[in-house]
Amino acid sequence: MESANFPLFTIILMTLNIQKIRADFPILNREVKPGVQLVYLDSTATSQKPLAVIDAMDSYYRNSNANIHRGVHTLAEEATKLYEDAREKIAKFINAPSARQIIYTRNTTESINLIAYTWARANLKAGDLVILTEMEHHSNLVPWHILQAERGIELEFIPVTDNGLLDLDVYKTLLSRSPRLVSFTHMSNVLGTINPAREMIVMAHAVGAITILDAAQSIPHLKVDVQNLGADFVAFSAHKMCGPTGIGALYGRLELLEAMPPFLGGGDMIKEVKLRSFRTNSLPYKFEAGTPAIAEAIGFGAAVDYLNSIGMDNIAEHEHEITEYALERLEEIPGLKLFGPSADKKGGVAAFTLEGIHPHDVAQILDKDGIAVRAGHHCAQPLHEKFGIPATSRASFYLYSTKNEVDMLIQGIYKVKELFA
Amino acid sequence: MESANFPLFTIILMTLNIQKIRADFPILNREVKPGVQLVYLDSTATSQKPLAVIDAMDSYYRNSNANIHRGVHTLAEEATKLYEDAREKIAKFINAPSARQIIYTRNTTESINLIAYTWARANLKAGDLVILTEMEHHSNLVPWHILQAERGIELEFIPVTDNGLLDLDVYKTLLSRSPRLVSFTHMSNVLGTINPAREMIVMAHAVGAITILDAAQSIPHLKVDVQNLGADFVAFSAHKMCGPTGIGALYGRLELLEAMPPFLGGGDMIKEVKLRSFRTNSLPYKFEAGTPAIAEAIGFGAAVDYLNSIGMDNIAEHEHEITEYALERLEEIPGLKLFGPSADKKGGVAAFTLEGIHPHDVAQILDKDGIAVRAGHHCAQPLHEKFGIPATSRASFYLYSTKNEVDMLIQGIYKVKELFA
Amino acid sequence: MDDLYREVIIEHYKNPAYRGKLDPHDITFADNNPLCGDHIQIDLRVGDNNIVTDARFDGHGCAISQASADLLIESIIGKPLDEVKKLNKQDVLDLLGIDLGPVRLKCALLSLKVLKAGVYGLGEASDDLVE
Amino acid sequence: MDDLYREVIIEHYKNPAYRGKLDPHDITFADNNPLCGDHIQIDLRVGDNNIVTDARFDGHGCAISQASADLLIESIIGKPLDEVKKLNKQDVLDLLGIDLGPVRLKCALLSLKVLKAGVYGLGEASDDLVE
Ligand SMILES: Cc1ncc(COP(=O)(O)O)c(C=O)c1O
Ligand SMILES: Cc1ncc(COP(=O)(O)O)c(C=O)c1O
Repeated sequence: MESANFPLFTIILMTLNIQKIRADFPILNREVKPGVQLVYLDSTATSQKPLAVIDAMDSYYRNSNANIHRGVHTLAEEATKLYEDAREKIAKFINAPSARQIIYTRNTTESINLIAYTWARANLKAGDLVILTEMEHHSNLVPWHILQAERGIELEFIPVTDNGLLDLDVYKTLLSRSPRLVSFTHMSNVLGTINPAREMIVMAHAVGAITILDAAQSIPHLKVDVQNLGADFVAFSAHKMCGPTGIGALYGRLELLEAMPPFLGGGDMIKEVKLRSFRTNSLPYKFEAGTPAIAEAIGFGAAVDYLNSIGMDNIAEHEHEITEYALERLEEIPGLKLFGPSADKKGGVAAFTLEGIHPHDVAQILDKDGIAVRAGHHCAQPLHEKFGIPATSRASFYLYSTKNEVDMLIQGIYKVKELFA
Repeated sequence: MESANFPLFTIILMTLNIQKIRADFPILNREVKPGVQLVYLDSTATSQKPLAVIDAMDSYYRNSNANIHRGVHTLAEEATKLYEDAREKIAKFINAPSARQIIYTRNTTESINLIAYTWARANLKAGDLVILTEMEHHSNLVPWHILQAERGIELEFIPVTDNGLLDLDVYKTLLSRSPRLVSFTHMSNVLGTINPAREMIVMAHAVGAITILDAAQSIPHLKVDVQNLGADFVAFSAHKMCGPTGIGALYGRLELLEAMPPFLGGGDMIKEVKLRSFRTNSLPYKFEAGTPAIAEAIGFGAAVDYLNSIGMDNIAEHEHEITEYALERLEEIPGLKLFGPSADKKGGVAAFTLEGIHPHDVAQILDKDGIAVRAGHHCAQPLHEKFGIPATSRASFYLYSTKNEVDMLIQGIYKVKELFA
Repeated sequence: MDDLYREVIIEHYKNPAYRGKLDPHDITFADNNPLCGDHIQIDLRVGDNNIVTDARFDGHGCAISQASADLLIESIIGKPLDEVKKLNKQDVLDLLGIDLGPVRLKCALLSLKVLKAGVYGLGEASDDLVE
Repeated sequence: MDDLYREVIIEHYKNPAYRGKLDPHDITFADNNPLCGDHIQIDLRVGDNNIVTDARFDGHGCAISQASADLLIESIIGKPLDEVKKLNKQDVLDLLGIDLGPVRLKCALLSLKVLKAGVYGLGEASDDLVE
């Protein structure tokens, strides 16, 4: 059952670590109802949070809470330092050349919208082509729908093949039409597909297009090096990578960020305000208006520290092992249809349908055994439409997931089938 | 020294409560450096957080953390309920007719920008008049500067009189020019001035203008009833009212919110997404794109519970008493100039300059005794320019502030004067 | 095994009595649950005295949404429209005989929302209809 | 009482030796600290071999910003521009003889930022100049 790629030694080491890792996440001890332990298989929607992250925010509120940047008193200086140190950590984590290129946002969605409201509105005009893909999350579709309605930009989509990969031949053809922007997900939150981001970005740059990488699902699970990938913009959320809700980030190339008009207007994003005019502040503050999510930024930094302490390569390896096992077991179930490519081309996501049983019912019945999976269109309605289904059930894995949990999932699915038999 | 308005009985009761209240805020026990207790006089920048708020978020992450709305498993249902219950609490707190009229944002700044990007861009054209005031925070200036540059709207400003009040005669004259929008602060974060919001809104409505109330400073400190005030939009931040960073709210009249185009595009704000189009979700979700600040919303709700448990009228009374005392003592200091109206017309803010000593130096030297005041333009540069000064020092008070802390401030200011003598 | 999936619900889901379309019809309305893609269309025939003489639902979705549609249709045939207009959340929950969390509640109430939007002749179905 | 407010700083603040303007000048530059409104203008005269022959600062702000400007001007008179270009954060902190938190650091470094933007002939002063 074990993957041939991992020598026994590694497996043992990893297994030991996972028990230690699980102890870091208080919620994993929770009983969903008396006697029923939580089996959390919904990390793609949002990850659980280790104590280190919870405590960092707790400690901030108990010891250092103050508004930042403008204050000279001790608390304000502490808060400012904590807030900016977190930015440095995040920059390092994705190998950004400088922390000034990390803009704090609420989430991936706001990061992408920020680009749509600034760079895109400053640079795209009617008829300009934007390339997306059929596997995008709504957050990388709707901002462009809005801009299309407002500006008359053109949208084209890289198709998804039956086995859940992007059709790069069509991509090539689309590139010949001189797109201005190519925006795509690094990893699909439904299919799990890990797209060849570097290759796709190189191809886009070759025709002069700007690129946005939706890294909401990749940065939590893989080592992502923005300089190596070459992306112009990268969007991600803390809550999917052991961090708190309410904060995300946008990475951008310096020249682009510097040339962009501001987004939200208000305190902190200004250098000077007169009654009738203002001058924007330097990066990254230019894009951070008003009192930011201070505690959340600090929690974000703590999440990055935590992930680093485990090691992104170890996390990816562990998830790969779990995913391979899960796909193998799921495939054995009669009437179960899996979506997305094989384990070697995807992250820790298993979306499936069960013949004759609605995904909602699957999720609800699994919940009775404490098994948390998600059911629905996972904010990727066009992708589901493509496959001719309204919804899927989705189990997803993270550093704290175990094979035992996969076994419980499998057992639970058999129970569902029985109930509807 | 006590205010004649408060019978002795009340004062004793309140004094007792304050000690109990202070025990609710762990940070107030902090020593800024060994042996030097924190004297936090910077609540106008951000308030401290009671244990109830810190614990609500802590407990969310330890027990119920999940993404909301789309999940059917137990954690997702719990998280959704907690998130929506908080919205109900906030709606009740400001007497909004319905929780659907409370949009979660990051802060007051985003709330105002949301209106600027949606209602204003859908309704204002070149030459349309927007009335602001000279005492606005940058967050109620810069969004309109941006729109002015983009659209050619016209901006006019209600002047501030020497004693820190709005000149309502000029307001009347400006109203005769048929403004489309009047946007103003309920309470100045520098002068402390509480503007006659209800009267000003009635006057604006009489000429058909829409009104935005920047309630960032009023809702934390006074009982605000949005229906009684009649405002079309009301913007505020949790972090200034005992709640967490990273979350604020926008209240709007239902007809307006329903007619407005969406702001950020992505998950949750949609009813349906096709490859090339989308339909918006119903209120309030239409304006909440992507994974929201879930823990923060829950903390926001806990903050409202906490404030209710003390009673907004009690809080306002207490602050009034402290402010009256503080102004009296500050006025005695030679070379100290206070800004803003007398205590009966203002909230708990005392902004001042000391002759020959820069506000930064004042704040820094006070900090050595643990006294946290803010120095700068407090994001109200035009107001400072109006008074011909680059900056002020600002002490501000909240439910946990004491007269003893005022005494320490006064003592500290005398020390500053000595150092520069 | 599970009160949420009482036999009656599974039964109405697997063998609905009122699935289908009516042609001609006097009233028709359809809507989705945006959260999960459940879809319900309801066709009504209305006779003398505004009595619902026949009704059908069509669509797809989870057992809860489809069973509640079948039970709802069953309950309104022969009823005056005025009574149909008064149906609320609790009526549907009583038909189902279960309690539901907020997310699944939307599944259960989709058919009522569609029904009432149709009966009231609204352009769009609103959650207010099923409070 | 307080190392941040060493006597030398208070002294340079109250009685600056180099406050004023130079007319004519070879280089002039001005900027604000957006966080607090501190303002510094620096005028330079540059002679043979690119030596700073005279310099003045003007502006307003806190003791830290004004004292550091006075100390900085004092330190550059007679120096070649090439050396001025190499001045950094630590040089200013050494002049002041104190350690500073991030916010007050901006006050202390404003004059250096203005100086370097002027010497480099830049359109705008950037924080990178004083790293
Ligand atoms: C009157 C006023 N308006 C708006 C704001 C902006 O609030 P925030 O920074 O939370 O967006 C503030 C707070 O600084 C304020 O005092
Ligand atoms: C691929 C992808 N993109 C974008 C998002 C949106 O992230 P958020 O909801 O944090 O804005 C998600 C998460 O749901 C995602 O999986």
